[in-house]
Amino acid sequence: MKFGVVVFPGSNCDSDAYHVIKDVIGVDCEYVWHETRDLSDFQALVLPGGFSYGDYLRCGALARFSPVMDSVYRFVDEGKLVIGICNGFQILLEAGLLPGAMLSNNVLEFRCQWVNLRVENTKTPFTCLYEPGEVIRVPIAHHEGNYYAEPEVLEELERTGRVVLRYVDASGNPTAEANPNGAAHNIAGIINEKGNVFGLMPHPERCSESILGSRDGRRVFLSMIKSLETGALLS
Amino acid sequence: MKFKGTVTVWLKEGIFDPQGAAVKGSLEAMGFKEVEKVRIGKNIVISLDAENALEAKDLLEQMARKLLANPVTEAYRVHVEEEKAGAER
Amino acid sequence: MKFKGTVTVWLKEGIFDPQGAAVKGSLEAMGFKEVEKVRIGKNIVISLDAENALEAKDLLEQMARKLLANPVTEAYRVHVEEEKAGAER
Amino acid sequence: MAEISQTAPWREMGLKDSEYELIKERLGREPNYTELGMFAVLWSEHCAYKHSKPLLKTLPTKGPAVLVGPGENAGVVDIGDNLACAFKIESHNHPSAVEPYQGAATGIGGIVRDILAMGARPVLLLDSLRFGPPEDPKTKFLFGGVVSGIAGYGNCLGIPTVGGEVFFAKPYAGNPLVNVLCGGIMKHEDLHKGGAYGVGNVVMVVGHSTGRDGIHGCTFASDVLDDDSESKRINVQVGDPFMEKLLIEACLEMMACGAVVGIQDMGAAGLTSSCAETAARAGTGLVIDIGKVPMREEGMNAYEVMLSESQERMLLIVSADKVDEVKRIGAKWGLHAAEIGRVTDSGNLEVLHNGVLEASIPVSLLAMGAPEYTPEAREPEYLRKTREFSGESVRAPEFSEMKGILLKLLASPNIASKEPVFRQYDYMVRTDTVEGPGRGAAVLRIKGTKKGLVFTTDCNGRLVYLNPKAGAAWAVTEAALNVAVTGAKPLAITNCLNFGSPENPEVYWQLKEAVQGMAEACKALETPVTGGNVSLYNESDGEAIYPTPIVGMLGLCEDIEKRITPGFKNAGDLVAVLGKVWGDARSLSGSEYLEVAHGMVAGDPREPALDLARGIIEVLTECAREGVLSSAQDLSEGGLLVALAESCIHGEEGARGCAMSPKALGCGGREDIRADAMLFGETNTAVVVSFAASNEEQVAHICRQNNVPFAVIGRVQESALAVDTCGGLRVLEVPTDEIAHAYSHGLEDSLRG
Ligand SMILES: Nc1ncnc2c1ncn2[C@@H]1O[C@H](COP(=O)(O)OP(=O)(O)O)[C@@H](O)[C@H]1O
Ligand SMILES: [Mg+2]
Repeated sequence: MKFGVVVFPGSNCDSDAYHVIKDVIGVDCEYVWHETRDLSDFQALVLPGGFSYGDYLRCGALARFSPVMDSVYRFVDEGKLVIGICNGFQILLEAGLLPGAMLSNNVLEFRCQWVNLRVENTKTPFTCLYEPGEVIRVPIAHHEGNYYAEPEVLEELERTGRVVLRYVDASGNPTAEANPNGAAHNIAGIINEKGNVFGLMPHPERCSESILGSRDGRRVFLSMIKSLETGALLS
Repeated sequence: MKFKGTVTVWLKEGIFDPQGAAVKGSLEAMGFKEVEKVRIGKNIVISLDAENALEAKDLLEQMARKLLANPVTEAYRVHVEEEKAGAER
Repeated sequence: MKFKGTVTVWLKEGIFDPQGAAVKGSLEAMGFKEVEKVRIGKNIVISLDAENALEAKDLLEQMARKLLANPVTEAYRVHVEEEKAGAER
Repeated sequence: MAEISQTAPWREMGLKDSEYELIKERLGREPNYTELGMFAVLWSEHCAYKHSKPLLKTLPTKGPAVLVGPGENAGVVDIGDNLACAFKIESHNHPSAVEPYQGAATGIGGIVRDILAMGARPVLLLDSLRFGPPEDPKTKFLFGGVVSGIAGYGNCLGIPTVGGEVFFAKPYAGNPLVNVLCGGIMKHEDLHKGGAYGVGNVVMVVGHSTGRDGIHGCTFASDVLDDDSESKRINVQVGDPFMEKLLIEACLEMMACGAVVGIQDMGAAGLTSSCAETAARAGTGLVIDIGKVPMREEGMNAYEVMLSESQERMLLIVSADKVDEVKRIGAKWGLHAAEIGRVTDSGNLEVLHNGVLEASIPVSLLAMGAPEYTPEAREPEYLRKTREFSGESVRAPEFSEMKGILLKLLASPNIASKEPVFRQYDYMVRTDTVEGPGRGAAVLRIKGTKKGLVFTTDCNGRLVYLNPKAGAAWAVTEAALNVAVTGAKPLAITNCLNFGSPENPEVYWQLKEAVQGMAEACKALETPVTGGNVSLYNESDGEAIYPTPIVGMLGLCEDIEKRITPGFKNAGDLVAVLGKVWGDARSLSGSEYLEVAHGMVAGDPREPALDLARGIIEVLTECAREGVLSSAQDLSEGGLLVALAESCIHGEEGARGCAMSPKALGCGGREDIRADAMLFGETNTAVVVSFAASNEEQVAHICRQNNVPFAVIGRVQESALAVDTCGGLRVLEVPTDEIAHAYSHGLEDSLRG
């Protein structure tokens, strides 16, 4: 099993994701330069956080036209796993691999802080090792994480269980105060219809070792490994 | 021929524009009570070569659709004029 | 009377626009070889109340000078029109 | 040529007549316009340290761990395991005063390139900021712009901003200070230097294209701010953090492949300084053709190209056989990597423009020939008044007022939580930040080792104003204690000397005294100075800023799992003071309490007891090794009670309170003791620690061995801070929630106010 971490010009959480997968968890992992077109070696891809192309124009908008993205579409069609973290999520939205778009945080500031998240759906290849409704602590760090989608789209996401993570308070309630950026329905992470593309604003790779204050993020990667190993949850 | 295209991009009506709201707040605090609404958009000025204005406009439309505006949240308008030599911008 | 003012703000000539440069690079990579230059500015649309167009324009000039444009790096232009009832923006 | 001496353009460029004469004499002819411009920038205060060099020579710069001291782009310190840390602080005050966002952003860009130039990967940033009073509208504008500029640039680079300072005081109103520190890590063998070695090697420019931005930026930085500064605004450089990120990756790759003989960032004075300095270090010469420099504007002449301060560019000296490799890496990252010249043995910097000679100057004259000045120094007049302060100058508050004073201090923007600032910084990227901003010094793990890097910046300009020598020494000891309370050993410092005009004898006196104080403290604590920066002419409307010699300190934590943190851990733990709390009127000198509660800036701060500071550092490192402490926090602004309050605020659930009495500090029988001075007086040779009662004997023993006074003053409790008098009377009891509220809202409230 091999993970690939895509490196766009301006990616800056690439080495963090690589470190967790390779050094902390111990699964084979390689960087994938954004001009690469052959992804056949990999079973799972990480689109990491950062500022691809400086996040100029709109976050993720320019990265979407990187050569690797053609292959990413095919990779997704083949049912392999793709996780987009922060900027990676923004790229997935711009690329149309997930629905919706990101607006500026309603606080109009970059926000780096810990948040509480409720795991809404554990029947995904990215969250199968969490308990349903479990509240986890994960950091965010972004300026544009205010998720927006048209009402019909939101309704469908909710109805089909595709809202995977939601910002909540310490006791698990999705309150306005617990929403750090104004995201619709307190959405922090969503999955595509097929269930193999996951985008989230929080950074699980920043909380996968106890020395960093929480290991709550590690199970995202472990879930991916488990579902790749067992083939469960993969259509 | 050289053309100067301007693609104006703005948030669709109905989508809250926090930046616009903040600017409105600041303007009010500065004493501009007359302000009713503020919306902030982008103004992308592109100098380009084309056979004629029609072709220029068509190219700009394509750029706007594919890249410059996000169809989920943004609307755009394209304007083209011939580049005046030595124009200020 | 209601007016719709548009303040267009752009980086002064001679000041490097990294955003514009990056967008130009992407447009070229996408095959738009005709593009010579891209500059990205802001487009601030303000609905406001004023006695007449002259007063509206004057107010907008003040807002631009005091808040909307950074005189160090940016230049601006103000445009006013009467608000059409039910206009799209 | 004759017209040069008639129109005297050097004056506008910032050169004195005598300097022009010196240039003419040493050159043996009149310089042409381009050459004159090159002299003007390199002989500016910013580049040549004309007024500070003789003083800087008195700072200690050597130590067993110092691999590279001052003179290169940044200092480098050995941290064991074949690793080294490069670090340096730099100011961007003048640009930030004029355009706060871009000024601060390009400040980050510049210091990051300095670290990169040593061959290190930049891994952390700190920002040390000074503004006018928070309620001043101009402060809001500057503060907002500076903080978002640092965030905008640093976050994009993926380098965490892990700490810093923010201090507000009137003298900074027209002239804010923006000092930024960058640290980087490398293997010993990856160390690079900025020398143009090897005749025949190739000179290359890597990174951004060159435009007309920032021409004469460094002469601007050596000028006093006035209304005219507005018109200098077109000098403003715009940062492109995306380009900088690519530049970092590309340069690291170029260095890794063994192509790079010398490397230097192009900061102030751009091509001129980078060429002159690399050649001067190597004792060689360079010939470059500026027609080969990638340009972003048309029709630029030699003068403009040589003086441009366009950002995100590096000068590389490349072995002739590796040029193609460097070009290939540049292309991979989408960067210009242009061959512009060669290393020669002429000793001259020769500038051609498409083959025509435009300038030819001996590099030693350019880089090292500027005159040095030793201006007149005179003790400032104001000190006569400020030193008159005594116990009689301020009324001692009633016990009933203490709670109000404590809450007011905690909410004071200089003490209150800086979270509204650092939550805008990505301080977690790279996943090494073990202790981030908000809890004292930053602690970063070093992957693959057990070790941690510890960083802090410190300086209280108010204290330096009242006693420059004591205040500067104080900045060093405060930084050292900040590092030591984590259990780490202070290793070395970098510094940025922010002062007014050295041509004012009173300011020069401040500078001289401060450097002396810094030198003495660094010697005593064995923390050599590995580099730094001098920013003079920080004045507005004829008023100088508080003299502000900022200290950036590096410490090393041998075992990161054994680090100590500031919050209380267990109810019932004993709380003790290690060191000396004076409790007398003099300890109120320059204190936050005196300004916040009495509206006074007065007194004569004591020089820190350096032996005692050394002892405390020993005690803390030994306690960390033995694992006997639960928490440690140093005393700084706000004194003992604020330090205790902070340990409560950061305390673990169930251990967020403390009951204390100053009795053990020896209040009985002393005439000079006052309650306000005991609780709020400032000293920097004391820390408060907590530990399990069973460890008391061991902690006391370690203190005795190091001649450090040790006094148990109370116990950790659940959720309130309480103070009893020596006589046992409870005079204060505040729920920690109330304390935390004042502390966390203070900054935003005062900026709103
Ligand atoms: N501008 C800033 N940027 C990042 N962190 C900051 C900034 N200002 C203060 N901090 C953080 O807030 C905490 C308190 O700062 P300060 O009061 O200066 O601490 P200390 O008294 O320990 O020197 C420290 O952890 C510091 O790093
Ligand atoms: Mg401090």
